[in-house]
Amino acid sequence: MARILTMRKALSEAFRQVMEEDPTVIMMGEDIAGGMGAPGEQDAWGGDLGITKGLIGRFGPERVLDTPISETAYLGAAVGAATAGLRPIAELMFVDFMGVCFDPLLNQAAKFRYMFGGKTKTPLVVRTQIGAGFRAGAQHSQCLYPLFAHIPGLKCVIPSTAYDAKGLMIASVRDDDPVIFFEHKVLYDSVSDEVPERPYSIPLGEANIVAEGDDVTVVALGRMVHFARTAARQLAEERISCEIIDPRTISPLDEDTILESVANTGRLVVVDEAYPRCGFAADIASIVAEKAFRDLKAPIRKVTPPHTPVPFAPELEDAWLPSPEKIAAAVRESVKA
Amino acid sequence: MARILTMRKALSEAFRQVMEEDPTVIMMGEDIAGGMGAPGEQDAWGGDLGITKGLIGRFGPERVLDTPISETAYLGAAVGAATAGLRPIAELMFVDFMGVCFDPLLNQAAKFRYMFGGKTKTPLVVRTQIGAGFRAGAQHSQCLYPLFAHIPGLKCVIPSTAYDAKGLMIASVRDDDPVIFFEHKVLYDSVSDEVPERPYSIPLGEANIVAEGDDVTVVALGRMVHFARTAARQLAEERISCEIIDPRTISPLDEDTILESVANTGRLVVVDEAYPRCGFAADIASIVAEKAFRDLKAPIRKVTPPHTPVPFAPELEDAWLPSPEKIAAAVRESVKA
Amino acid sequence: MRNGCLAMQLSRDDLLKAYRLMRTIRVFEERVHDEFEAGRIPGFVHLYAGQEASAVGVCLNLTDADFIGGTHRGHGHAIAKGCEIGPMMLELFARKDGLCQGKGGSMHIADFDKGMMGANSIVGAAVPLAVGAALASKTLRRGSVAVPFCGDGGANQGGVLESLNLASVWKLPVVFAFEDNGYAETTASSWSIACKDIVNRAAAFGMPGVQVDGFDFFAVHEAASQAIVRARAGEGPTLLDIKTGRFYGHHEGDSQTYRGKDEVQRLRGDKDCLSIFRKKVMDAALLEKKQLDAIDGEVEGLIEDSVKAALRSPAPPPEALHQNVYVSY
Amino acid sequence: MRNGCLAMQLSRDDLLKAYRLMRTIRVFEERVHDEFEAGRIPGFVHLYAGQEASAVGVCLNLTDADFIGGTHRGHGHAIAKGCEIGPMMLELFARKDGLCQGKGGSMHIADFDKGMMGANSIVGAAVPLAVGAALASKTLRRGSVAVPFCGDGGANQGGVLESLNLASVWKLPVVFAFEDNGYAETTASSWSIACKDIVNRAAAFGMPGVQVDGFDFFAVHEAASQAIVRARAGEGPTLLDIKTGRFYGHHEGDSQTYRGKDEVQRLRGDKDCLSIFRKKVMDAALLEKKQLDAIDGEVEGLIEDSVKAALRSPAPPPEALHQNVYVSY
Ligand SMILES: Cc1ncc(C[n+]2csc(CCOP(=O)(O)OP(=O)(O)O)c2C)c(N)n1
Ligand SMILES: Cc1ncc(C[n+]2csc(CCOP(=O)(O)OP(=O)(O)O)c2C)c(N)n1
Ligand SMILES: [Mg+2]
Ligand SMILES: [Mg+2]
Repeated sequence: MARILTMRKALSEAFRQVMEEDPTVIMMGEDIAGGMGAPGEQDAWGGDLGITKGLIGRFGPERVLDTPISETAYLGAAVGAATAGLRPIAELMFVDFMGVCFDPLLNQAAKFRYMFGGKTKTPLVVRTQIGAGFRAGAQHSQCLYPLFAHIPGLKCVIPSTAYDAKGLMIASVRDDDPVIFFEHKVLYDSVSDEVPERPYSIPLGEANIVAEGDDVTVVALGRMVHFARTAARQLAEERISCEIIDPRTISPLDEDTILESVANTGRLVVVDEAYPRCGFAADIASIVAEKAFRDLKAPIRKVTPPHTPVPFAPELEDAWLPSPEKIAAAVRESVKA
Repeated sequence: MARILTMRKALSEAFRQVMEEDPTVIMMGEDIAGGMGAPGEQDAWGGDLGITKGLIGRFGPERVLDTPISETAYLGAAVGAATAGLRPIAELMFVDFMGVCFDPLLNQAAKFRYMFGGKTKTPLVVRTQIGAGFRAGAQHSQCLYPLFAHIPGLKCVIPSTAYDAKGLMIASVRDDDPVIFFEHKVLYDSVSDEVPERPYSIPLGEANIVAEGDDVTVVALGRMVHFARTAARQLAEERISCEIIDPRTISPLDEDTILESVANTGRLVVVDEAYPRCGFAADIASIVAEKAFRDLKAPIRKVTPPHTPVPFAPELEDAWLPSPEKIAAAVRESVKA
Repeated sequence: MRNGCLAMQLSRDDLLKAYRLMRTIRVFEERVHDEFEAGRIPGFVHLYAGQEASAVGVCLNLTDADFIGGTHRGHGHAIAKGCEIGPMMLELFARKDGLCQGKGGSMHIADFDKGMMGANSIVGAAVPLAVGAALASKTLRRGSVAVPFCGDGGANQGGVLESLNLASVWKLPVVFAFEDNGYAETTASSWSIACKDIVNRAAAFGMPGVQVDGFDFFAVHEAASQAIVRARAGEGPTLLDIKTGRFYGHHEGDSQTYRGKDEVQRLRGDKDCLSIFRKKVMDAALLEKKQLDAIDGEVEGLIEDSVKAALRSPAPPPEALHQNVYVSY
Repeated sequence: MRNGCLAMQLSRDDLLKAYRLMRTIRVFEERVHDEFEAGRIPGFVHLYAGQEASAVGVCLNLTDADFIGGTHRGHGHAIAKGCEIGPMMLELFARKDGLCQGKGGSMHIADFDKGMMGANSIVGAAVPLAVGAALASKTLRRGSVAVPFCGDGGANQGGVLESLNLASVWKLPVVFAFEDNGYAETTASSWSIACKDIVNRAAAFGMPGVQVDGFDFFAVHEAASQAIVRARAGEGPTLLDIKTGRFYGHHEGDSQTYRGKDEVQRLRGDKDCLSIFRKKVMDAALLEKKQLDAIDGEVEGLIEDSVKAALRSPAPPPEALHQNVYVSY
């Protein structure tokens, strides 16, 4: 019988399983348990959205470490610990906080292996919340993964389903490179699908063909995959068939799957929630414009937010986001062109 | 008679002139004068490459402020001061150090105007050294401007000539938005051209057509403009005519000039020294693939470093960088395709 | 810990003003709590109730020309610094005429005309910003000061610690107001601050430090007053360690199981800065009960009106999406 | 300031080892200075000469299982921690067989097998890394310690200050070795450190602080030894404030006009850790002049050979450009 889990549950299960299978896996982050030094309940929160709840009870405070609000120190420590025999999973509560702690990733973890001539590995996972939709304003709603994907040496993972979240998390923890794992805050509870109980891993660098189709290739990540599926259902009624590709990891990137699809459809729409300039949509578009130019029958379309911060007001935030309607419109234009 | 200055001299002159014309302009950074609290000479360095030498003598220590090694504190202070009546020019010695101090730019300066509903302006210039070529290794050789261009609210300037450096710096200081001004370390002394003595400004968002041509549009920034010119001279002998466009500012971006050129040439080669993924070359390529697709006669070509950190060894660093030869090869491929 | 010697140089008008501001914060927060529960306020909301004596005790020493930097728990700071209630409530409700046109929200309320540099949802981020405002004041010889507020959690943030040093090195007119309310989210400050108290960090950055009872308006006011006088005189920064407590959870929705049994109840009973203030001023016969009660009534009305206005007001228009990201273009 | 009580528990072998390491660093740095001037070493180079007693005084207490984090001025730390001279010199010359295959250079020398986590050209960045190594040691019950080195300039970096607090909160086996050589580039530490001395920051982060004469190997060794014993015993971190001075400029090419007249000359005369060491051990009749002289000769030969090898060695092959950016692909 199908075992349907939310992305939240799938991730919690992945954490438990990787910590069970490997005693060198530890976790750290602000309030990932909660209640340190406080008079009341310990493990009071399990992370600000409860994703890591229960882990400290099972694995103890030596493997599940709450931290002061000192992201540079503890992310730097996670990087150092990774070179010294541990496999830390460090939580950066929101990706927006990268501004206070980018160096351990930008200049340390990302570069060690290369700069030290292969002398060390840095098996680290940094997991962090991304995305708009919670009316959380300009400083708590960004995606920002293009900033990490720009840096050679960092791997970037963005799951769109519960199944992928679990398998990619397990793969990330087992990987010997630093991996940044981006969890869309809206998806934790809004997405659920079939998730096997056993630990399994999904290779980093393998795209998922979410839906097969012949007319247009639609590349989308994270929450946008779901918007693309909604758009595709509408378009199917108009007899436009979309092939939806979810790269799942943007670094490494499965170019081949995208290029093969475009070879078949001749049309590309890239949907992304990150800012447009020097972003993921631009990245995919440029790869196709270089490597599959002769296959293209129409201009590439990008569906992204405008190049502005994320506004607070719900009406504006919704207008800021890509939507199934905007995706459908872009696909129609592509087909007509 | 032509007044030929190096980029170094042109920038120094710009600093002097903006500080003379506006008493609210101040400067800050590590050792931008030098010798604070030391027994010997004051203004001992004038910045680690001597670019700001002499300013403290002229404008005094209240307007030319050395700082401790506390980039978050002083860049944050520069942002705060900009909202409180000053026009700070803050130096981040190398752009690579953004890892320790991104927040004041990412989440503060960039977002204030929008997030506060237009309530404040943030007239700030952050100037910083970029680029490879000095055998300075992985942590002192990056470009990283795509990370800033990705963030709505930041303007990004990358001059390639002494003339542009002066005019763009003056425009940046007079601008009411936060501007990140990227100075290529190799260009300070290797580039010199005609620079008027009077203060003049070059509008942010206007590309420069460095060379007119009909066969291929070559878009390049900073040091790469010079490589592109070298390539173009070689190609001219092969009767291939390149139109070289230097956007000068990548945010705002002068799309029109690029699109018009591609409309004429039908071919695009983008040259960039930043990492390729989610980078500037991808950005330009994607814009053209979306907006000038029907004009294109050949696949877009990108000439960038490989997606690796910058290696130390001179032989490897040189191989890592784009070169006139690689540019010429890409142009030839484009013309043949 | 410094306790407040009653009254000092405060006039009756000042006392009334202080009480009105504290009461306004309290009623504002309680109402926001209800409106949030009712689903009418979107986003993340962190309430300041319980800490009123801190913001008001500090800000009563300031003018519009002085600056403060706020935190994610910023309503109290904004109100104490003089931001108008109507536009603030509109902002929380995400309305077009909100203080930030509905584009900021609870965590991003700012009013530069009042010297309020913004609530800030990046912990510690406002601290260097305020240091910059103090720099502007010094450079332009304005004689104004800047007060960054920062929580006990924020006191462990690198940029905050750097800022303490920088303000000392540059000898700026800054008063660092640390509000130790016992917790950063669920984490006790006694655990996260490796030294005994935040005040013990002052010496590490070459400035005097003063610890005060943050439930006592007079204690805060006096300590802040001295620090601000010192700053205005060009003698450099001071660190205040204000011991306080919050009446609500970290954010709205927090179950607060990490707190001690009866902890909040005891706070509300024994440590209510409004009751303490009332008792002090009435015992000393500085103000009368009916004056205080009258203020309570007026404040209730003010808040009620602000919510009514918010419920009637339009959302921002679609074109606002593209406005004000750059000064031009 | 703590002065070293001579000898303590050190054996003659230890003393010889200490002297050999210090002399090796000195000769290495002087030779690198010459080779750089001759244009044979590319990139940015920061010399450690003058500070040898610091790195060696600390590292003589450590084994390969212990970790250190270095700075941009990292040759001394690397040599003291046991990195081989040959591959180090090859690395500075950007050769294929360099310690980092020629891809790191002076500012990025690392050897994890020796517990050297890397020189680091981001000021302060190695400090949290070393805290992480200490965490690994604690979690895996290895009984090893970690020592981040950091300059006086780095002592004002936010991530460093955060790390002090974090190591205390987590009670990790860390010894923070601050090397106050008087300057960060051209900036005097007396100006940039707003408190009197770095040691005054220890209390702010709940740990003991000890100031030592960094020109005296014995002073450093003793203070480090006690701190390391404490760390190994699980009693938490210690801060060392090591007062020292550099014989060369900030980097090669620095004109050093910010330094006092004769400052370097006086340092070289009165504060040469090698002379001080020689005098102490000879006065106490622990070692003889000829033993020390013999080491000097051997070290000269070692360095000479390493340069010769570097001059003969090949550059990295072109394919190295693409290798080792990720573990696979
Ligand atoms: C840089 C950063 N790290 C973490 C957070 C998440 N966060 C928001 S508030 C908070 C606790 C802050 O505690 P404190 O400074 O004591 O302020 P209080 O909430 O008690 O007023 C945390 C961890 C954040 N917003 N920014
Ligand atoms: C984050 C960062 N900021 C600035 C620099 C530039 N820089 C390199 S070394 C240095 C001075 C460091 O001084 P100190 O920590 O005292 O070490 P010392 O050079 O005296 O050994 C500076 C400012 C840097 N490399 N990294
Ligand atoms: Mg708190
Ligand atoms: Mg120093």
